Amino acid sequence: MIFGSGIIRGMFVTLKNFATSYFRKPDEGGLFTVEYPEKRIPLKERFRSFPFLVYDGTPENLRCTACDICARECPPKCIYVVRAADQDGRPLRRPAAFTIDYSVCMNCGMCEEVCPFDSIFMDHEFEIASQDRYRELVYTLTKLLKSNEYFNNIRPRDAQAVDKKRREAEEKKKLAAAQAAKPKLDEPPKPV
Amino acid sequence: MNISEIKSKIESALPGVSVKIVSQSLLVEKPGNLTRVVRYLKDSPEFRMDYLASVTGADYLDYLESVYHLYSMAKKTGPIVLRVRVRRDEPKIPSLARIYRGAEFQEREAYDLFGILYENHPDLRRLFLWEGFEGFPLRKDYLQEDSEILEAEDIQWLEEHGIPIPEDIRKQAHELKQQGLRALAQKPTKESGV
Amino acid sequence: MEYLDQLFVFAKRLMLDLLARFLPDWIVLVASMVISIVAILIFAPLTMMYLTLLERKVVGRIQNRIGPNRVGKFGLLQPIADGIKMLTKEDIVPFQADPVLHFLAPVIIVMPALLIFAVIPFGRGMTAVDLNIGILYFIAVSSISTIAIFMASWGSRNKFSLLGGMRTVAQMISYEVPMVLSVVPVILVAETLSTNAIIEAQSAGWFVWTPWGLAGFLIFFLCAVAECNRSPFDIPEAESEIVAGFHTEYSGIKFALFYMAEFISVFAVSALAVTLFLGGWKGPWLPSWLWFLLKAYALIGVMFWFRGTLPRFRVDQLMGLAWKFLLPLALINIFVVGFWYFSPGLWKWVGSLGILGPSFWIFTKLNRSYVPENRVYRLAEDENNETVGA
Amino acid sequence: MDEKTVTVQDTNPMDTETLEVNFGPQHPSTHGVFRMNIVLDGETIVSVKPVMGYLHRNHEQIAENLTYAAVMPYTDRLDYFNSMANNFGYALAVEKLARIEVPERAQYIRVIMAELTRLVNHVSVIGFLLNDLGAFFTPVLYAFREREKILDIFEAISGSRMMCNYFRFGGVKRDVSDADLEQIRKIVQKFPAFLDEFEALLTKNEILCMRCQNVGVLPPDLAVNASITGPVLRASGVNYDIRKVDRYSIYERFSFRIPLGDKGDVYDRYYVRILEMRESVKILEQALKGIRPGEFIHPKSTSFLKLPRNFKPPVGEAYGRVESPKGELGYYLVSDGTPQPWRYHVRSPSLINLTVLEDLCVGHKVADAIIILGSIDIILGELDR
Repeated sequence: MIFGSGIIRGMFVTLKNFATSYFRKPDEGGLFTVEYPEKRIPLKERFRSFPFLVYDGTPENLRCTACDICARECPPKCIYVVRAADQDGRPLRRPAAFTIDYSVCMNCGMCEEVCPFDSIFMDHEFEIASQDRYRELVYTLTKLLKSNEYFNNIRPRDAQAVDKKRREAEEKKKLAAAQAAKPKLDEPPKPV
Repeated sequence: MNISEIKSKIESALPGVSVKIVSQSLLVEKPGNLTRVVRYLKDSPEFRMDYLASVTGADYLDYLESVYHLYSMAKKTGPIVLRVRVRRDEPKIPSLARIYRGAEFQEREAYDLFGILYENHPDLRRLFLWEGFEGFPLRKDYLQEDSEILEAEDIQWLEEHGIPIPEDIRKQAHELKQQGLRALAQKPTKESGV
Repeated sequence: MEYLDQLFVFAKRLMLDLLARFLPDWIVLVASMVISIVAILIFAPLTMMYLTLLERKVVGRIQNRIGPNRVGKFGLLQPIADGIKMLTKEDIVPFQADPVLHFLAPVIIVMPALLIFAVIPFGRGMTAVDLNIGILYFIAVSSISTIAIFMASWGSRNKFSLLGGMRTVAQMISYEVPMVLSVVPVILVAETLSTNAIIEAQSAGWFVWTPWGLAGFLIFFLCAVAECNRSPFDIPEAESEIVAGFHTEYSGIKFALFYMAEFISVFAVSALAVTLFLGGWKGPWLPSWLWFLLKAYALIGVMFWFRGTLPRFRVDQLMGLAWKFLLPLALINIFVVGFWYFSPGLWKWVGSLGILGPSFWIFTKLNRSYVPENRVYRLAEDENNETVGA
Repeated sequence: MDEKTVTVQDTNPMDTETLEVNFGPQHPSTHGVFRMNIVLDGETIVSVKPVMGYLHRNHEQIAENLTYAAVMPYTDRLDYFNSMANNFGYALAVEKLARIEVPERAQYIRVIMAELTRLVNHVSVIGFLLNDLGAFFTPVLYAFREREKILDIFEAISGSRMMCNYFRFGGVKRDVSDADLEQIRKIVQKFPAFLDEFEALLTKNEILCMRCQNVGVLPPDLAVNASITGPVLRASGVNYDIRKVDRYSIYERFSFRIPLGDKGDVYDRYYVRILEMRESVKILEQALKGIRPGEFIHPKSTSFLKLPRNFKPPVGEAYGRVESPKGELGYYLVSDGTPQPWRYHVRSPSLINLTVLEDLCVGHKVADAIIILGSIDIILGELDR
């Protein structure tokens, strides 16, 4: 083996890559740069960035019941939930405030996993950079709420599964309610 | 080889050493005997435990513990788990760094975070935290500083650099300093160990 | 054709003719110098600016990237943007640094790089100063940059800089020796030290097509790469080891000057290699200056190609390569050229190759640490072991 | 001056001093915020003292204040180059602690993910090593070209490119679709060709050989004694791979071999990694052939997913270890029967492999210290924790 042959062989590898970068496809030795702001790689459906809250129809009709489970299970503790109350101070099944500090959030998706009401999901929006860490990155309820249609749009498979589950649960509930309501009228009360 | 056989082998080979079985591991009753046990396990042809996989501490409120996981690379067996318990106020355990080089950083780490003093360690300094750090953060009674309350020194520093501090925060820090405390918040302690 | 070839020469003559109508002779003489100097002062930084872009583009393509393409079409305005950035950046002088040395070093380092341009024959009749000791001048001037680099490293008061400076001095002085010796065969054959005359001597054929020319060219080119601190000989500014070597503590325009000096000397040494071995501006069909630039840029392209491919030498290996490998080869090459000069016909070829080939082989054998060892790797399975060589 | 006044002492050897240089915490090739306190005699190293802790987050204390499930995303942040391997080790330890079974498909998915991670790690480590050697980013970018493809797969499967958070106790978070498996098959098929190209660029390169061979030789007995694991250990010729020794998960079903080095120098560490990638490709091929439809998580474990606070492993302790690309990654867990671990310890290979740094570096040049560090392959997230 002549001294220097390894170097020359290596130089041909780079020369080949130099040449192929002009005409090959990205996965065959061509350019693999995606010029980001103009071109984008399509996001994968399961891609998760930051959590958001889903509402059905109108923003008042939100699914969250302020059960606080996501806030408790959040590993970096970036979710703050305050339960709403009526005039008498009795707690309502909706949040008065729901705040997520996106600057603390670590995109793990635990909140989505533990939510029992299919309310919180991971978004696809990742371009949230801003100048002010406190004012811009602390997301309040109004900024977090997004419609179910949006959810269906970004993650169709997951959203449809959730919708189906919710519909079934709804129907079951109706059926149960109907059955529970029926006997009172028709059947005579059982002897005690 | 199950754990009780290992125990009886150690005890018969090393007179005066007593070990106890604690949840599939061997508790060396006297910390001073640790090096003898380890040397035996390393050198005896039956065990050939030449690889010290892990050294770590643990705090069980009543005592501190040092746990060793020994494997044999030569015979591909293991692990034998050794543990040593010491009093919290006098946590002295003989170092294994002279027997296994691999213990060097791990013992420094355990010293750093638990305050276990490994005797005869070649270079027992803090590993991750800086020299002069107060306390041992992985002990269960370690009091965490509350990041929301500024210390008096911090305030002084900030003001020297021209950063205005609200009056109430300055007062709060000052009061804490008067009481001889740093800015501290009580961390909830757990009730029981293993 | 003739007109295109002599475009710049005619332009200068036209200007001088105009001046001569109104002004005395000595002013015309001065004006002649000024025109050449201005041309060089415009050409050199412009070359440097676009060489940076070219390098980033070439290395980018080698790495399957696009390279800079945001400022202007194909990134053509990138060097200007970089220049503005460099000019507007804060100039930082380290605490307790030697301010005089720290300030002077970048100024001094640009000067030899620019001075070299005086003897480069850009085309037929396009040498700024046709010195009869052109080559000697080149070697003398280019070695000045060592001093500037050492000033920078010493003046910075930084340990990384100091290490870089020590490496530079060692490297530059070592590589000067085989570089000069590799030029000697050319001088012997051409019987002159003037750059123009050397090109004229290559009318029959470029020196690189002879055995001694090829060997000399390779030695000269490797040494030239080392003189410019380019990869794989870039140990004075080895980023992964000593951060940025001698210019660790430089920012803004001073840093830009170091950068400029590096790229200008890249062009200068390539131009000299072209002059000495590749027939200078000689070539068919195209204008002479275009030929010259094409050849020079091809060599610069090879330097970028090196940069995109090769890891760096270690400091002792680098020195070893100069003293134990290139230097003896260059000495033997001088002997070979004598043999070539005095032997007839085919004997030239057989004899030269017969000396150069075995001596190359012997020197690789003597430098055993440079030859890769063969390794045998076991692939252990539970039952049987298999071996593979690498 | 009169000649007689010149004294004999002037011809004595030069009075030189050693130079103490801090490499890091901000340095291009310390792979993060790691500091080497190097004492130099000229260019030769006299002593090296590693200083660490700049990225210390007290991971163990964070974990001891969280539920078992909530630690999983934090393990991603240990060795952020191979989060899947970290997940694997932690899941294994908890499963050992709580005696959870893992269904077959989940085991296959885990092995596939772990081996893909190994490819990602080794290929980039070689790239970084070459960067330390002074190659101007070319090997790194070729490596990243391949790494991107695998990260795309990770993103499609787990939702994130690097912080995967994919493993769950008793399985994995989500099933892998057939399309994803097909994509993995494609990558695995093309990977050997890439390795060939990579080797053509590097393996026989004289400069690389000059720089790497016989530099930082780690003798096998020292390697074992200093608890070195992973490719660094195997490059010294010690046959110890936890995939073979513990046969955890379903590694006993695959036939693969363990490459062992010749001398234990930087070059062997480089080449052992290349050979290991080739073996990983073999495992992947077999796993992709063997994977069958089925459950991706044990039905019993699904209840913990929704209510992590109900997951209370029985009182006891467990030490789970995997062959992470860096070496033995062990998790030591002590449960007190509450939803939070009483003691959680990570045995990080990056930290322990550094024990021998000084032994390897002393007597070599500065440039060698950099490549020795690069060949040990440390990740600061795991080293400092």
